Amino acid sequence: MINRVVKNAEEALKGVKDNQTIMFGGFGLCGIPENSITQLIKMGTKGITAISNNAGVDDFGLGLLLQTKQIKKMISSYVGENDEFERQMLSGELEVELIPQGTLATRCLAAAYGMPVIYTPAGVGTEVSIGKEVRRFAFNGEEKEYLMEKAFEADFAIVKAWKGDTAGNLIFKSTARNFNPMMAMAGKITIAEVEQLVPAGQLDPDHIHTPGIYVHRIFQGENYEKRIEQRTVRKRN
Amino acid sequence: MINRVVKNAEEALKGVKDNQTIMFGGFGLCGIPENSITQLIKMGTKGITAISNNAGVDDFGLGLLLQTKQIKKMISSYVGENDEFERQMLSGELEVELIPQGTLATRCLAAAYGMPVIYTPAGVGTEVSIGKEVRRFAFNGEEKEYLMEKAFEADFAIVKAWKGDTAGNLIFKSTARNFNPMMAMAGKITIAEVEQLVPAGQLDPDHIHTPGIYVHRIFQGENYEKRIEQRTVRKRN
Amino acid sequence: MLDKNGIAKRIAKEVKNGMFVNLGIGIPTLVANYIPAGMSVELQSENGILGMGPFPFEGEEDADLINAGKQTVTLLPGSSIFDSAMSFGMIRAQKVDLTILGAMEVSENGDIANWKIPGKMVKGMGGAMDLVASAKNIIVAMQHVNKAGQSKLLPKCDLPLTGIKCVKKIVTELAVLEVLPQGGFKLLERAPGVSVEEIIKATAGKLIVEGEIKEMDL
Amino acid sequence: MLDKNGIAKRIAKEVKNGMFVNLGIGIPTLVANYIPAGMSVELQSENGILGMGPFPFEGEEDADLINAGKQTVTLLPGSSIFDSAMSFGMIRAQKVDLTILGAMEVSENGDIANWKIPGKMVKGMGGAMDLVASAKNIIVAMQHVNKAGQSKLLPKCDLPLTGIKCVKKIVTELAVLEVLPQGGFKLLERAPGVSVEEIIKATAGKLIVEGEIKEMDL
Repeated sequence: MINRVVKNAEEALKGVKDNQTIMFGGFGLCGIPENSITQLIKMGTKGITAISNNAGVDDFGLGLLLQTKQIKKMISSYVGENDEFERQMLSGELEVELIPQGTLATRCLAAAYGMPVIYTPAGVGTEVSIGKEVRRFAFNGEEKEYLMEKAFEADFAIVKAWKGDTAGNLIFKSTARNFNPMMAMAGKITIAEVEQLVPAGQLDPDHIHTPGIYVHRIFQGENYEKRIEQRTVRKRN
Repeated sequence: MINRVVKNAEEALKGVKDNQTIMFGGFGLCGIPENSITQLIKMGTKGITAISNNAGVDDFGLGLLLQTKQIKKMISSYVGENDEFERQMLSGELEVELIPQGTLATRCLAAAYGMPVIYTPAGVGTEVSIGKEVRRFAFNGEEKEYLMEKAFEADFAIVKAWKGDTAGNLIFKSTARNFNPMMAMAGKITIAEVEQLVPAGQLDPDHIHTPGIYVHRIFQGENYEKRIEQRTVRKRN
Repeated sequence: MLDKNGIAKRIAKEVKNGMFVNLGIGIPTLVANYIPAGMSVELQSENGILGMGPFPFEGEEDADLINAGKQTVTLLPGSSIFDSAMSFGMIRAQKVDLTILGAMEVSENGDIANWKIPGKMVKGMGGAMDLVASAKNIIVAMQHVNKAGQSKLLPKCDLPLTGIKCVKKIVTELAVLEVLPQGGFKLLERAPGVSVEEIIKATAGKLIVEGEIKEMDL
Repeated sequence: MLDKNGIAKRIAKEVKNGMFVNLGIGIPTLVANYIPAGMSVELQSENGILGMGPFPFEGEEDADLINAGKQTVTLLPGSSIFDSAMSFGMIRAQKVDLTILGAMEVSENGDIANWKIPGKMVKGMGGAMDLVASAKNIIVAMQHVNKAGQSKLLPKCDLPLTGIKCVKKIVTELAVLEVLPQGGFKLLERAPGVSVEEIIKATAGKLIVEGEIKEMDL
């Protein structure tokens, strides 16, 4: 077993420098690496290019790194729910690249699986296709156009899992999985924070979502808030 | 919940016709759909193009379908351990297309994920590259050549899982997983046989390897032999 | 004329037994309320759920279990969870039978615009571009005219496109229309109390009216 | 001169703490026996294992748990199981640090041939082409000469290739050699009791001998 454990967020984020590209796992506020975001604020790392499906809300998630103006560029599919984001974007302080959600996921997968490019039909005939190779392929009896999209290259991937073991193996809970597994596999250096860190051997090898080979540093996170963005309920009758 | 259960192998394999392409899950004799292979022999389906990493052994696995001469073509990465295979191949009765194991896996993944082609470096500069598009890409600071490989198109995928539920969700056990999940996702019609079929709701949604949306027919298999190809052991001391 | 729930109720009739369905935000979400109880249908949420259930009972919300609209939800028996790569993989591979989503504009050749208004804050396309580019069956739920009274069924979309030649059917407060493969909105049904003339007036794109147009059966 | 176990023992010295290693069939498999007990190394088996352990005790074989050579194996604490797409994904993405495999021929520019002999039954390349095309560090374990007494270290491979310009190091019964980026086999070490002259005689490709060549320290 190769031990991947580091003490805490501080140790985990050592070596993160200004002007690097960082992937952040999570969908909305679900499954985001809360401890690492807090640590990045402490470190004051500037000029971050953040690959993340969303940009958090004003006072939580990546929104916190927007408030401190540590993010130079966001590569996301959907960035609503954030006034400070809107202000920085409209003023030109923040660069924003909007890409389809499936393209975002698949560009992570491409990096994870060593595929330099992938083809997707998402965005054909729209402004997303500008400057990209368009190519016709026949597949399952249908011929149509696809865009060539490149694998992401990220200096770091920071993900949040439910359980992890000392070998770096990760298990995600429910929809907190989302982008986390692909980003974990796609980072040049991958940092995982987990709610429960257990000794190697305690996780069923068949249940592991992300093998430890992809996870360079793992630590037990603390004080998870796990804020709910839209609390929707029904009444008991 | 959409119920995917069929009574048995006979019902599951209805509609399989001569001269179709069928994916068979398994690696060696590990995780192969034993019941379905037996049923194909009963049905006498001819002219099968089989996509399978291996070809079984003389008297087990796909080797049984070779003995009955039901297979017209094998698309595999490794086909040793089978005398009848060798005889048919050398006599020209059997067509064989050998492709790299990772290419086989990734062409399944491509079909599963709606990607008409993928690029892999496997086979560049070898006879595998003949007739294929070769293209240079830079990825992670290294520029090299890749081959374009097409997504498989298979009329049926037949896989074997450990547990499955009535909604068609599948869980594989240990290395019997191998090609089964990707093939399950890649078939136009996917048939899964399982050692244990349980009611929907009994499998943890986080543990499911293959969601039921990919599995059109599922049945409880019987009399699994699960033969070991190379029994290697060590002595207790 | 239909209200939002009426549109959802009419669209629910397009949902058939055994379908896997992806519902967009807004009116499409309401469609789930009108799927007959006995029908076997599974909802896909593109953040990684198959077999999505209703909102949780008060006090049972789980921050780790949300839908693509970031709302707390539940899982039904037989559900499964997967990552975003698999989610959009199954969308691209057309495993999802029916996609229902909202739109700002639809053109008579089936183009759709629903993500960006130039000059306004752009929030992003989320999964919409993936869905419309791949889904084999796309139904749009929307108002027939915008707040300024202009038709949203156009010869050509003015707004930046989300996808091209993809919309198969449109249900509005006034009508059900099919987008013909050769182009044009074919009027299929009128909403209760709405005349063909009103629909003609509210439709800027090529409208095809053939024979008697029945009123919707809701 | 080394026997098979000697070659494996020498190669084991190339395995460093913290490495993920893929071992091919034959001599490479034996390398696992010589990795020092205290060293943190994980073995990858391309059918879908990380953290592969030794053969099971008699009676504990599990038909569902085999390695890429189809042998029954065990799992060590911290191991994980994955499908073949992920397995070759991690190989292509160069997450596996070291690949050790056998060969029929290696050329002085690092080409390798190890899967096909024209005229003989061809069993297939298995995962070898994927491994050699992607791995960042490839060590070949093989005999220096074939059964006919001909050198297997050639100016150019005669047999159909498995991969090009990929082999970094070769360990044979006679020597350890590095394949230089500009081409050529650089002699690094002699096997015990083997002279440089014997190695020169057994090497058909360009051999670079610089300075004193030390005997292996096993």
